[in-house]
Amino acid sequence: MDFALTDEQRMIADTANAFFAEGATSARTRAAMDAGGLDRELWRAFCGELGLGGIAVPEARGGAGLGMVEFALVAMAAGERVAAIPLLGHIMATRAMRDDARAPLAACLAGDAIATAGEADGEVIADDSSVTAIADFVPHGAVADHLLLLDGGRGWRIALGGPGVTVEPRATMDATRPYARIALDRAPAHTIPPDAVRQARAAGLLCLAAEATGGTQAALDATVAYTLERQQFGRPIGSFQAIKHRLADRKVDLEQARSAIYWAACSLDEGTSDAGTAVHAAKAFCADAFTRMAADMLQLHGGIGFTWEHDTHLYFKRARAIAAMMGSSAWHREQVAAALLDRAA
Amino acid sequence: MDFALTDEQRMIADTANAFFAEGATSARTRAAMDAGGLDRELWRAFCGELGLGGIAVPEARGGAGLGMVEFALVAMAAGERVAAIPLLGHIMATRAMRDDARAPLAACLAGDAIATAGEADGEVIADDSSVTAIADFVPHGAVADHLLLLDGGRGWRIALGGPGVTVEPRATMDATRPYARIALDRAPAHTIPPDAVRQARAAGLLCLAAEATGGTQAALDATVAYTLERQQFGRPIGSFQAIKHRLADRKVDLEQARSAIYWAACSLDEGTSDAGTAVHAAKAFCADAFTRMAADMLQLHGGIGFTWEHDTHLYFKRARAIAAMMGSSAWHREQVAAALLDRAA
Amino acid sequence: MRLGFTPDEQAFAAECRDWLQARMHGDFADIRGIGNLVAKPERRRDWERRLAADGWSCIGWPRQWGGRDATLTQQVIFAEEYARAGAPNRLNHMGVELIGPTILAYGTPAQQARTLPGIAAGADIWCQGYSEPGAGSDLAAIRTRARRDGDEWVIDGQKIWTSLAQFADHIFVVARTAEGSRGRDGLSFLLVDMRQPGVEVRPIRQINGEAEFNEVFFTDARCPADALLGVEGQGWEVATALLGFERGVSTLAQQMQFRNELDAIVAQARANDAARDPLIRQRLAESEIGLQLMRYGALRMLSRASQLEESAAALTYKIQWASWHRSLGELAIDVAGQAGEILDGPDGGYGPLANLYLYSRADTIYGGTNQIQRNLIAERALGLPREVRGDR
Amino acid sequence: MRLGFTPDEQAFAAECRDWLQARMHGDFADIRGIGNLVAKPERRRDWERRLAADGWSCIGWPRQWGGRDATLTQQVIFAEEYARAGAPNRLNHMGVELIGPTILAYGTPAQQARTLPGIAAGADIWCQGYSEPGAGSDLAAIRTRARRDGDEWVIDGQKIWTSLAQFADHIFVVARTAEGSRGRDGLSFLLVDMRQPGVEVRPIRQINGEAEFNEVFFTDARCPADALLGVEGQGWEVATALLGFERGVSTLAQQMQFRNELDAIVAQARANDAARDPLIRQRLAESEIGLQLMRYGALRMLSRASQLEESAAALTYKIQWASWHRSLGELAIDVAGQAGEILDGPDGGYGPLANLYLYSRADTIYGGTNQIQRNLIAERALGLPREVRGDR
Repeated sequence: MDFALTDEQRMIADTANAFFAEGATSARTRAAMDAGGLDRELWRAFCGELGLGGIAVPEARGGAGLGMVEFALVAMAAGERVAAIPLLGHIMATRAMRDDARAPLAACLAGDAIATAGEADGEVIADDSSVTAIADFVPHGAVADHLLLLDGGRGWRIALGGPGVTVEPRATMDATRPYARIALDRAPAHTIPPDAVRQARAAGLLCLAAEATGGTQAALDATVAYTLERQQFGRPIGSFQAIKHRLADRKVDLEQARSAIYWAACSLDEGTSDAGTAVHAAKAFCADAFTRMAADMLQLHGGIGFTWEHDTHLYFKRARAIAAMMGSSAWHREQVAAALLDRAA
Repeated sequence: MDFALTDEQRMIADTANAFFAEGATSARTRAAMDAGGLDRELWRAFCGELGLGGIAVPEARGGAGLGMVEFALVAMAAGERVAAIPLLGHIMATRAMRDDARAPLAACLAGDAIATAGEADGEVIADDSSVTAIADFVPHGAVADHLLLLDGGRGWRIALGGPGVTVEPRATMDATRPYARIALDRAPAHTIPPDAVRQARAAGLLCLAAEATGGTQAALDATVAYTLERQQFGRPIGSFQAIKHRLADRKVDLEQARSAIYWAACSLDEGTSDAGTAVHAAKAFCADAFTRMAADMLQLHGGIGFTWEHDTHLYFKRARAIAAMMGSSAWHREQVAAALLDRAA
Repeated sequence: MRLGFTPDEQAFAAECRDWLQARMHGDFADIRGIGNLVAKPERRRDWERRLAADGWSCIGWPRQWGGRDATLTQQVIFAEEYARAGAPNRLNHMGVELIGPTILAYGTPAQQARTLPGIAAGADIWCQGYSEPGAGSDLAAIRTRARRDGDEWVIDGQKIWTSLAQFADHIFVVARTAEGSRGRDGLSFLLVDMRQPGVEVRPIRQINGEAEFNEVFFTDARCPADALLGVEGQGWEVATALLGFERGVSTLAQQMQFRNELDAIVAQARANDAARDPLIRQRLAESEIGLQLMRYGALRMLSRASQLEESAAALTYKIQWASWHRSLGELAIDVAGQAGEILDGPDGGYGPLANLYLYSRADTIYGGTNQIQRNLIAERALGLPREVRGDR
Repeated sequence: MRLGFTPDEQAFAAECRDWLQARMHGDFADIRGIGNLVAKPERRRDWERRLAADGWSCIGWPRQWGGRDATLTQQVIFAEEYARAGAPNRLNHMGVELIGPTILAYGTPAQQARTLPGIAAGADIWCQGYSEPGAGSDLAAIRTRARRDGDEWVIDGQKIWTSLAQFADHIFVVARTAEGSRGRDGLSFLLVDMRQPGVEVRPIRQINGEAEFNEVFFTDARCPADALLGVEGQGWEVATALLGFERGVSTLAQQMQFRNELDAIVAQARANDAARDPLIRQRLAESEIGLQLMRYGALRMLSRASQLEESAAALTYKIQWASWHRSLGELAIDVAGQAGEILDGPDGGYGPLANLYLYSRADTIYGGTNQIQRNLIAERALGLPREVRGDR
């Protein structure tokens, strides 16, 4: 047992942080928000120059051969900058493609093709080679080339350029990750085995939790800096105890969120029996912590944080989106409760 | 519409406050805690000299002919001092006895007999003249002479001195209102009509909510006084913003609790259609507000509030007891939700 | 203490209801239920004038100035019927509810004659020039200056967070008239015409993409010498008195808007089965209870404003409604789920529930943040020590 | 970053488990699962001695002083197996986990030889003399004095909230040795024998009716001159260093106690059907998640205590566990319902769930209130301005 990051893990985190700090600027993100929510140049650099597109994919399949801990560090870095990249769908889809020799994995890892994932809403009709379904809220669905469609324990890979596919872009509150409604009408589909479906979903939940934790860090940093600078009643507002205590509580949240990420990521990598609970816990806790922090960021910035020009709303809306995606916090807690209460007394 | 207290109502409140401030001292309450939770002398004075035992009973039945608003003012005053009196069972039972000519109302109003009320736990077997049941948590059950037994919409009046009655006193966390377990085995019983049952339960819930509101007031006053006096780091702790803001939130709670009491009491007196919702709302809100205030009282008093000698625990335990009696806050909110959601769209 | 209405009051309620329902299902049906504050401003000006024409513009004002001398209960009844009918937010809330009563209290007969008829007639829309950049909730930090130039005041400075300034004809401005003064001293309260070259309005785009709030720049803006309300240097007192009217009967109208919002959430919850979720049900109940307690709290404030106990209710009201409304926004978006995040509202904007979620975040900030409110409550209602200023 | 144990570590775990289970189902079965800190003190002294006899008293200490030089992971394993077996709270927690390591760090060889064997052997029980009446969490406000008298220090003053003082043989005392000194200056750290006429212990009856805490009065109490740990005037530093050991491996043992408490609540919820209430289920899940996050937070702290990021985890740990435990107490009584309020525990005292409810209220007070913790986090981890003292 050694629950500290290795030197290599720290290096990966540093590299990713530097990459997004330089590349995912507010100006570029806002430009991407007007262009389908995708900063394609940033994404290509992430996959290509940085080589992080395949961080958690085995070397034999063209990846870096690392694990979920390393991926989580990268996702936290992306979340810190609210980067407009299709990381969520990418990790889910590529996770599902790992053991699928015919999957377009190389193009996805290189950033040449964009993969995404979405849950089916309503009834799904599938046979060996095609699927009929609707997915209402597919992240980055309008710019994606491949879709991993999930329905409970079942999954399919679908080429979005193929027949029987209708993609309807949807203007979305979090414009850094807009949804699309994808309707499939006997679209050609490749079936994904249940274990890969499970792993894809776990990776997606971890991605959201890690993005949330990165977002919490960035929002806390920005708010601390603002409260030190902003004067009211002749003092920096950060000297008022009510504000100090509020931010202290968010720091306590943040430290717990980090523990949640490491627990979930390690459990997935090591395949422990509580990995499912760990992932549910991480999604619920980290999404809630980010929601609280983003709300405090808005409140403590006062009027300026309520303007479109300030970046506060990017974090506020991202927090909302994460909280609602792939199951609410209450739903994930219910899964934890079920595991706890069903455990032999 | 005039939602201010009348001069007469203010006078009743002042009288009750003065009575309990003088009579329900910490020393007397603590003595009562070792004597079945009953300060019989105080109760006799309340009923007799003050004549408040029949405040909400019609003059024709020997009462003062006032209503639930006036009763709530008195219950708030009793709650402020955590008085060890059987007010809860009394108001429920006497409410149910109003239209029952054979009931021992006069003795109860005079304070010579003590009436209480309790919910049946488990199955109730009843015929025209007797009842078999168990009531697990009857407030002041061990010192009571008459029991109003409730089971859903049904109710019975039982003389506890009669045959088929077993009363087992129970040491209770809130020793100012200890429970008894009362087992009835074909005990002679007088049936109470459903409307009287409903009114008795509403009066009981209002009593608890009003006691909670009085308790909130007293706990807030005591805590404000303590934080002004107690020095830490060379300042009164009440000058620290975190403490100021915490107590401000409790003041906001308190004002809302008062509104809840007046709403519920007026609605009962005027028989409005939302009276049921008002009573559920008052119980849930006021119990929760008191729970928060009592917790803060303990926290902000520091170590001293954690000692048996200090009165903090009397409020803390009373708050707990009120929260658990006659349905949890969540249960009462669920009733409000049901009324809201079942309302025609 | 009595909740019920007398037969006379019931008759008045019927009169209000009949008139409002007829309009909202007749010639003004196109603006029924509009919650959005910046939509259809011209139609809302029409509506202000129509209210005035039929005597409903400012029923609490004296008859002399176009009101009806309505009793408190009548005002309560009208406010509630108004919102119940889905009549739109008053474009001239600031005029009718805030500056009008303040001019009645502090204005000279000449000032009253000059300003009140335009407000009563629904012709003159007013806005509020209090907040400044950098000053936030700290009125004493105001830097906008006004200097005397012959028969006029000349105003230079900047206001911010000025709600609906883009539609307003007049603005009331707190400015520093005593050169070199600090804090609360040396401020005066001026009534200024917006339609002049020295006044420039720049909308502030908000997180929901719309612009209710504005910056207002004053560059050699002018008003007559006798547009100063009260006496020179009395600005703090007048400004504070005006804020007191915010807790008037209009709070009940606001609450009925809240009721309409809660009803919309309930309807959504029924439609998408969120109403079957026990956790959502708890929160719906909390919202319902909170709204009722606001109502009865407001009735306590209004019924006997002078009683000590009631003034505490007044002091706690801002944080109560602001926090309640912010929570309602959170409930709205949770009930809506991911569908609530799709921009499918009119003109491609947010739908009403998402807009409520975003917009309600401002409530705990403007008009004194929750933090400021807690200070006030702790110091004024509980007698706890004042916060230390850094600059004293 | 790795969670799993090596085969060697697994073997060690088995050794711990076997020994502990044998004792807890054998000659010490009568104190298995005792959560109450004041029950059966004599048997718990026996237990301390038995741990020592078999080499389990202080496995993290050096072999030279009766320990096993256990690795961090071994300590983690033992702590968790200890609590899992239902072994009782250590009566000598203060000796083994706090003063022992402090004496190892600051003690002279002679002091170490005089004190450590008694602790390691389970013979000498220690308690902590920090808090004073009126000083609360403010260590700098200490007023207990110690003056030099020949070869001895003579101590006068009063300590309060001294946990388990009624069972202790020794107390470590922070006292003012420089006359007229203020604040952190002029304090020294003394090792004092409780068994002398100048030391009087008065139990404090708590809201749950029991008395874990005490007042300790010093009236001409004495200790040898060389019972001063560190150097004269270094008391603040030594006292603070000792508090650092509170975040050691013993946190994991505490967490396993918490796990036992949560298990008891789960069992109660299953028994009375509270487990079917969706709201209770949410809170049970929150408790479970919070406990797991404490565990992994502690492992982060312990695995690389020197890393910057980890020190923030250490700074936030007290408020985290204290608030978690207080919430657990609230959940316990809510799950128990009214039945939980009946005093049906052993000796007519509170049952375990009610006791947890009451007792856990102290957690957010002692050892630095939540308010103090938030100040520390804001100032040290976030760099926000320090609170203004009133007396400077």
